Amino acid sequence: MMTIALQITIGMVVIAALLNVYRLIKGPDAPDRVLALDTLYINAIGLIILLGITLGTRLYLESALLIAVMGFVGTVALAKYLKRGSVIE
Amino acid sequence: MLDRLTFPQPYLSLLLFIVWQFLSNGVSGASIVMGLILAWLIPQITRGFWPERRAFVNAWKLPGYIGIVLLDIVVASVSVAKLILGGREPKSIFVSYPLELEHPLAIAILASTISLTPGTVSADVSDDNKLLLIHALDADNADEVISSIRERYERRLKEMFQ
Amino acid sequence: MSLPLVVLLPFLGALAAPLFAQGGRTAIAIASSVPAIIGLAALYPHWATLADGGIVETSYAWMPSLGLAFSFRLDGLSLLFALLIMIIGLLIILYARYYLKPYENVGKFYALLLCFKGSMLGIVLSSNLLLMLIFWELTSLTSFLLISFWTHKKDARRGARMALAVTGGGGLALLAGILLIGDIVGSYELSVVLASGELIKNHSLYPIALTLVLLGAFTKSAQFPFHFWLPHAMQAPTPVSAYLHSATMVKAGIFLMARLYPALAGTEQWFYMVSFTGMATLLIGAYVAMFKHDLKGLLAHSTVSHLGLITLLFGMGTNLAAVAAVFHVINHAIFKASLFMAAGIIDHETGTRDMRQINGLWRYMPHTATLAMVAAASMAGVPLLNGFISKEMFFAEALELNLPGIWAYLPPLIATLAGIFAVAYSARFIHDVFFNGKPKNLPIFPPHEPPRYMKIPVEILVFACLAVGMFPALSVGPILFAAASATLGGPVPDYKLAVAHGFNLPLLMSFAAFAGGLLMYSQRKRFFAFHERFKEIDEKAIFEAFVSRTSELANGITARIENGSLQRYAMLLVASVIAVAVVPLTTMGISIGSNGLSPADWPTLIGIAVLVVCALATAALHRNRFYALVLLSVVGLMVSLGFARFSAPDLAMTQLSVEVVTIVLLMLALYYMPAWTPIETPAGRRTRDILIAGAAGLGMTLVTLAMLTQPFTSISDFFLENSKPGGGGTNVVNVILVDFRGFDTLGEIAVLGIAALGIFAMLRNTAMTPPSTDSLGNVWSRDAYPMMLQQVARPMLPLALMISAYIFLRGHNLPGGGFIAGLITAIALILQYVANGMSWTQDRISVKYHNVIGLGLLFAVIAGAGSFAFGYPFLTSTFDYISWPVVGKFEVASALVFDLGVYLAVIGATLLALVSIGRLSPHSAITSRSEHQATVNNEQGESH
Amino acid sequence: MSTIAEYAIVILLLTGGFFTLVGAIGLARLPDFYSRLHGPTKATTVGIGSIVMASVVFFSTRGEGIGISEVLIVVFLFITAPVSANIMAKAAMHMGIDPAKGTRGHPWDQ
Amino acid sequence: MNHWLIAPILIPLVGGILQAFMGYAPIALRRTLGIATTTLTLASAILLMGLANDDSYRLYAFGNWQPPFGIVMVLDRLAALMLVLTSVLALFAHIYSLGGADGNNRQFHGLFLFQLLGLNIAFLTGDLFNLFVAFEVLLIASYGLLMHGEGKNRTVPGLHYVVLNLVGSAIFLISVGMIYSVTGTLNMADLAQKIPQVAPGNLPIVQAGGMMLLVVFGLKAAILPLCFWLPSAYANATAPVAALFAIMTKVGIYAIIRVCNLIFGEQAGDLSGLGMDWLFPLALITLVMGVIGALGATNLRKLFAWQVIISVGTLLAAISLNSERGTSAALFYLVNTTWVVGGLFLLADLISGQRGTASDQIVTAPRMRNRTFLSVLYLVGAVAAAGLPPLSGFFAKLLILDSAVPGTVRTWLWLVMLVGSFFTLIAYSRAGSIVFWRNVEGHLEEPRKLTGTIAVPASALIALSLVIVVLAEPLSRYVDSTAAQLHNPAAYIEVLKTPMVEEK
Amino acid sequence: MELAFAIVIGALTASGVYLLLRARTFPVVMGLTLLSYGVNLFLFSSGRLATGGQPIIGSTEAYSDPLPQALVLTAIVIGFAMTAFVVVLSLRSLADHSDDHVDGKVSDSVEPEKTEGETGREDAKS
Ligand code: NA
Ligand code: NA
Repeated sequence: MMTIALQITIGMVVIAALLNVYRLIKGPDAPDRVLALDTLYINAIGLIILLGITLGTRLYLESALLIAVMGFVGTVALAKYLKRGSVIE
Repeated sequence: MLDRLTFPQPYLSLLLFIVWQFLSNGVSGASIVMGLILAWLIPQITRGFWPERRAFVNAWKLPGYIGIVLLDIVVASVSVAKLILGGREPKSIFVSYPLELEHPLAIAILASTISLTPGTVSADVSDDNKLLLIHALDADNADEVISSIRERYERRLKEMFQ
Repeated sequence: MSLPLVVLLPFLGALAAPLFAQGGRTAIAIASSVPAIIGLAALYPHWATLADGGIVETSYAWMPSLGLAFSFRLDGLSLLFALLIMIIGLLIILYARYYLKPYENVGKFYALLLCFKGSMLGIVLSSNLLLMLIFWELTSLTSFLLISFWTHKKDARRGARMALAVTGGGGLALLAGILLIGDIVGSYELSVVLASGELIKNHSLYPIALTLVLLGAFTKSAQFPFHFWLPHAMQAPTPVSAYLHSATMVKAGIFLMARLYPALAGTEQWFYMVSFTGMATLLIGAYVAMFKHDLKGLLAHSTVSHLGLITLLFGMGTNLAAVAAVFHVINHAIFKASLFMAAGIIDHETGTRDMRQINGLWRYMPHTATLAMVAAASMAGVPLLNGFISKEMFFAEALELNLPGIWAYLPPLIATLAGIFAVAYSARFIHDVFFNGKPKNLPIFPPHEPPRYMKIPVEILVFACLAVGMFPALSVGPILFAAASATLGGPVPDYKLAVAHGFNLPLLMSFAAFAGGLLMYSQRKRFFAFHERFKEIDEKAIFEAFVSRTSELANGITARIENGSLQRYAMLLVASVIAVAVVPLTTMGISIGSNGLSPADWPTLIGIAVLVVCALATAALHRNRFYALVLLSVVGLMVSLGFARFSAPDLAMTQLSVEVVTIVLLMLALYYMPAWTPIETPAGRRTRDILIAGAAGLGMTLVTLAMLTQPFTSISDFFLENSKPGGGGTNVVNVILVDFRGFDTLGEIAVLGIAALGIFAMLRNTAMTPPSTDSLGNVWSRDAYPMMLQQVARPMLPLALMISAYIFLRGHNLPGGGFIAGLITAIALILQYVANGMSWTQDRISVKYHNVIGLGLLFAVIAGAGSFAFGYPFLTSTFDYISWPVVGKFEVASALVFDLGVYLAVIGATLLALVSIGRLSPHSAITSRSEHQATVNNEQGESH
Repeated sequence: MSTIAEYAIVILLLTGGFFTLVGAIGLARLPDFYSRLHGPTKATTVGIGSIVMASVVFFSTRGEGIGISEVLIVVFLFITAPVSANIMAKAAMHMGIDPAKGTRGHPWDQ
Repeated sequence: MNHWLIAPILIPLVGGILQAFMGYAPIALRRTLGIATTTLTLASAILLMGLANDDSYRLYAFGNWQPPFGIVMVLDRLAALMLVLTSVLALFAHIYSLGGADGNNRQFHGLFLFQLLGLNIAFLTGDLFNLFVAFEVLLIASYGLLMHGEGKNRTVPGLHYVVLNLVGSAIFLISVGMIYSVTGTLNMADLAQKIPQVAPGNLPIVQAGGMMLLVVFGLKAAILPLCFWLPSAYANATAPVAALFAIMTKVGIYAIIRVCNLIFGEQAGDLSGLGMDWLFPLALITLVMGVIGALGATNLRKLFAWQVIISVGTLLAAISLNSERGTSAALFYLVNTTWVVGGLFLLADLISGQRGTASDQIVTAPRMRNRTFLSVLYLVGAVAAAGLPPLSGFFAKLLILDSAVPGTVRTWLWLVMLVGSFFTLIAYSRAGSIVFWRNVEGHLEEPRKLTGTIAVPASALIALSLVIVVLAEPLSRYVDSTAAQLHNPAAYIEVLKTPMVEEK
Repeated sequence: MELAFAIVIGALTASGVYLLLRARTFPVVMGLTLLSYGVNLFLFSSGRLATGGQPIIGSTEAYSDPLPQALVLTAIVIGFAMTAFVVVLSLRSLADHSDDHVDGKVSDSVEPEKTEGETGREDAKS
């Protein structure tokens, strides 16, 4: 049962990621793309955790944690560029 | 010189110590020792970034606050999900929320809370920290948004920070 | 011992010459004479051996592997040439003493002259062909420098370069020829080569070898069609013309033919190539000499003609002709050197060499005139003078030449015709200069006799003309015999050295030449008028045009090929890779290895589809830079997910951190750059690029597919087995990085550190003006540091430090490690810069990133060098498990220190790089005060 | 692993997946940027929260001791998500991106 | 294990690290430490050459891990030769930089030493991937050095150089991947052992990988059609950097020699002599291109930069003969050309300092100061570079010509080399006579002072061609033995059996 | 799975190479980044693909090949350093030539054309 639930969940997250990619490509504006990317990072966190459960190992959790940290900084940098131009000044 | 040996930010140190226990997947002799070392060392290293005095006054109210927020998140998520899946056009609104909080950290926490709870996003804080711009996904009017936030979150935060 | 001494002494003299130049012209002339005098004395004891046909040889090893030895050989031939070189050299030194002006660079002149002399002696005394070639090319070089002695004269420079090009180029041909001979014979030693004549001549490579050697000889000896450089070399000071271009260097080619006569001569090919070249040269030189108004021009073309004569004699291939050739070498050297010196005196005293201005000098300088006339008569072949005897021998040999049919008349005819010209130009030299009315517009008037000692060399040479002419057997008999026998390398034919051989056909030819020559001179106006109908060819101009055209052409080609276009260079690189890979890969085809394909799960396939789409979209939509950057981020994210999916947690983390830092970096750059990339590549080129890119992509796909499906064993089992027991860690990747292959990691962090230092250095003093608006034309937001971000960024720092401590400490056993930890710390600090600005953050960071980099590298090195203390190699790690109360058992590993180095280097490098870019922003003009002060102090320190 | 734990995991997983998907659908189909901003910052946090809790339960009930470090991921997301939303909203307002027709109130001038 | 083996690595590494710390230290201190480091590196290189002279292979296993598992340094004659060659060049270039070229960049000495570090690792390493790392170290340092100095003219050539080399690094990695995917190892000796045993089905992958590796080395060596980044980059670098760069192309050459003799050497079965049939014609075309470039050069630096290409063509032509004699001749030529061209780049700088705005352009200009001294240096350098007697270039060229066996290859080799020499001669004589002799009246702006700091290193490097002539025999003996050692890879493979340090 | 993976590498290489051949520094840098992604994945896959075979001792039954992973890690770091350098070099080139053309030339500034199929504000205003 858990395996099926896991498969379904992975499927839902993957479809969510696809929808995000759709938004990313469609835009229409730069902030939409950043938003889509940011969401994609979060989906990736989910996928990594699900992978860990599937494999029965905790070894990938730190990757997920790292995506959270890095995704945030990436989003901030992209968004700050859009409004301020210079990211570090 | 002696202050070099203390915990300059006790709350921070406590937080770090707890975080370390989480990272270590539970409490053990080694994790306590290491957690203490890091909880002391890291604030020492970063003390330049924390020139201000400690901000919290009533920290014990924090868990309760978090509990409420979590609950709201769960409840409101469902309604947002309905909205999204339902196909009804949402009635969006921008609300300028007059802040009563003054401490920047408190404002940040409030703004975060608003963003985390479904249906609202805090889009901006005015330069003078007096107004909060909120985008509500589906709300009837501004006053409704303002009063619910004021009542549910800002009041509690004021208690913590004053 | 004496032979190398003879050769080397002039070079030593050349080194000393500039010192003696301080003492004036006399001092340096005397000093410069010493090498030749010692040389003559050194050769004297060997005479007895040589007169009997003996040989003196000395050899020292130099490069045996190459067959090159420092070996010398003295026989009759080399002795004859050595004597000419040294004796005429001495006369030239004396002559030049008076010829050169006191203000001229006499030190340089004598040094070069001595170098040349040494090189020339080297050619004639070498017993090793390669050694000879070295000296051969040295004479080209030194003659180049001597011709251009008056560097301010354009014609001198051009003449010199032309001479160098022709003779140097010929030297290269000679080099090839010698190498071929060496290849045939198996040695470059003269004794072996000369003894292997038959072997050489019967070898299939003989024609090529001969051609190449003759090319060397002909260019050096100014044979047609390479003769043109010699007249232009007359821009040299006259002592140089007299020495190099009449007596010695141009004879080097002749010497070579004489030297290799036993090895190469006597075949049909030799006959045709050498004799016809000689004939052509003889005639053309003589003809042109007639029409030269320049004294030295006349002499130069006469020299060309006489060199042709000698060549023709060698070409005939008979032993007697060879003897005549050797004899004429001597005679020509004597009379031509004296004529050049006389011409130099006239030039010296009148200020011009134009025979149309110089007339009637008999009245002003009878002594010189007498000398010049005797020498000129010898050149014309007047009896009782040396020129006559060898010319008679030449006529006789011309008659002997057995060409088939009517061609048999050609050689005597040409010989006589050349004789006519020779008489005519000699007559012109005598009559036009010393008689023929009064001088016209001489720059120096009236001319005087030159200084007494300037005439002595001429007198000596003219005396020699007479001596040889009247007493040939007595004067040159022995040396001629010795030289002839050495040339032939065997028995010398019977020949008679006599003033006259009675009335015979050769004498008749001489008379015809005299009559014809005088007649021609008397009718010179008509001939001049005839000649002037032809446009004179200026070889110098042609050569210059050739060089400059070549240069321009080369420049044009270069500019077309090396056009400074990165797009082209990159295309070539990619195309090269495709080209070299295509052959092996097409033989392979699309092959799926024996392992076959493993099943795919659809979430992974969707992820892969996203990756592929975003990668292609990045390329397709790259013109909108921000958009492309976002797409690139997706690609990076998917790649790191891919690493996680395929069992590489460390890679997933590393890729992710690096990708984000890269994106931040690109954002920083994009600020200053246009937001859009214009379309400027033509559609055709874009199609080409797409094809190339597609081919590269297809190739990589095929290779990957083939690779992934092949069974495989690797050395990695060792790592898996030894990671824990040997390296003390369960994360094998980390143990490889810090232990098994720790040296790679050391290099890697060095790269990172160097990159950052380089970036820092590169951006110093760089000023950039960022755009004031974004791509939509909006003025940038004033809000540099959003409050929310500030509030959250600060607690992120200790939190991130905590996480990086965690990632760092577990790295040895679980995914993580110094690198990832370093990037987390760096990212947390970058966030501070983003949220709070440059100066705010910089004020709170008391360390310099340079030092952090240095410290990181130092930690790594120290961790590595620690093992020296225990006698182990660099980077040998050690670890132990320690049990403490409360804490329990934990591991202490030296690799952790190494990893700490990695951690620090990563932080330092990443931040130094990003901060260096951030500093470009005008908003951050004020950096922290301490930094600023340090810069100021240091710049003050440096300016002292 | 106990059945209760397994049920808990299944429920948590499906909840997480569901909300993640809902967030993405919101991002895909809500009419303007400001509305789309709600999707990820809300549903996703719940989605990931649930998935993480599933992971916690899963690893803590395997008899290898508890595994709670992934809770930090959620904490981290909760701290950062509002800031991301805030700064993206600021960027959008700076770029003058208009809200959908029918939105009351108006964005601030940046 | 003899720790001296890694002295040429550790010395510049530690020196470079110290320089990183000393970015803000007084320049005198930085200079002193910098030169001391280079001198020590040279000393250690000479020491190693002494060791290598006994024809044995010496192994240094980092971390005490038995090869092929750990990274090893292997000292043989070739490695020692390259180390000495590099250190000598580096020392003179480094001294020259004290004449002021090291100013305006606090990191100059650090970058210089790191460049040495990368070079020395590349020459010593016995591991394919570590060679990649070494390349990256030396490249990143060279990028920094290339951009060093004032003015804007070096940015674009620098960018081209960097981008192309980044692509080159990517190709290197692909090659490593391909080779590893079949052989499962990275150690060169182990590769030499495993390549002959590769299954036929896998051969194309290794073959394509090997060929791509050669493309990378060809890019570093600047072989046609991958050489066009070089002239502008070298011509625009500051003098000591350009001089040091004389060794950079030789790293590519070194790698080709090493890999082709060891991994794809005589024992390599189907892959023996990989790429050699491509190499020869390309080498000759490179030579021709170099000569054309030299003929068309409008300034001395460009002329010397094209001379680098000529050298590359010549060297690779000799190497592609794939014979012991060819290799030996190539090595002899390598020594000569590296030093002389390095010296010529320094000389170009000296000359341009005396000619005001005319700089090193091949144009008429006011008569320069110190003309005699500089023209003699030019003469010597040109003669040595163009391969005229009596200087070392001639011997080198002679060895190469002599090493070819009769046949079509030899005919082409001789033809191209000799005709090339002829046009090179024209190029040098034209440039020299214009620069030194074609003067106009008039005054020159303040000429640069010709101090010993800059004059001595330039003269010394050029004068080394004379030293080579005198020491031709020992040098040729050394390179002969080196070539013999290279063509006997079986002995190299034995290093795999070197015992590690026992546990105490 | 192998085919899909191979296609990924092919797509990354093709996109990277195409961008590498562009005339502006920024796309070239992006191309290099894409190329290095492809190369890293390729080098990684030289140890073959495995699921759940992370080379952490004790974590699984069959470990995937750790060596390529370590090599790729080194390659990623080096690639990062190089990318940083080339980005800064592009900036320097832009500063020196006031143009971001890879050959430093000041080009006749071409107005960006509108890409088909892309609509919206960015295009409307640019
Ligand atoms: Na006259
Ligand atoms: Na977020």
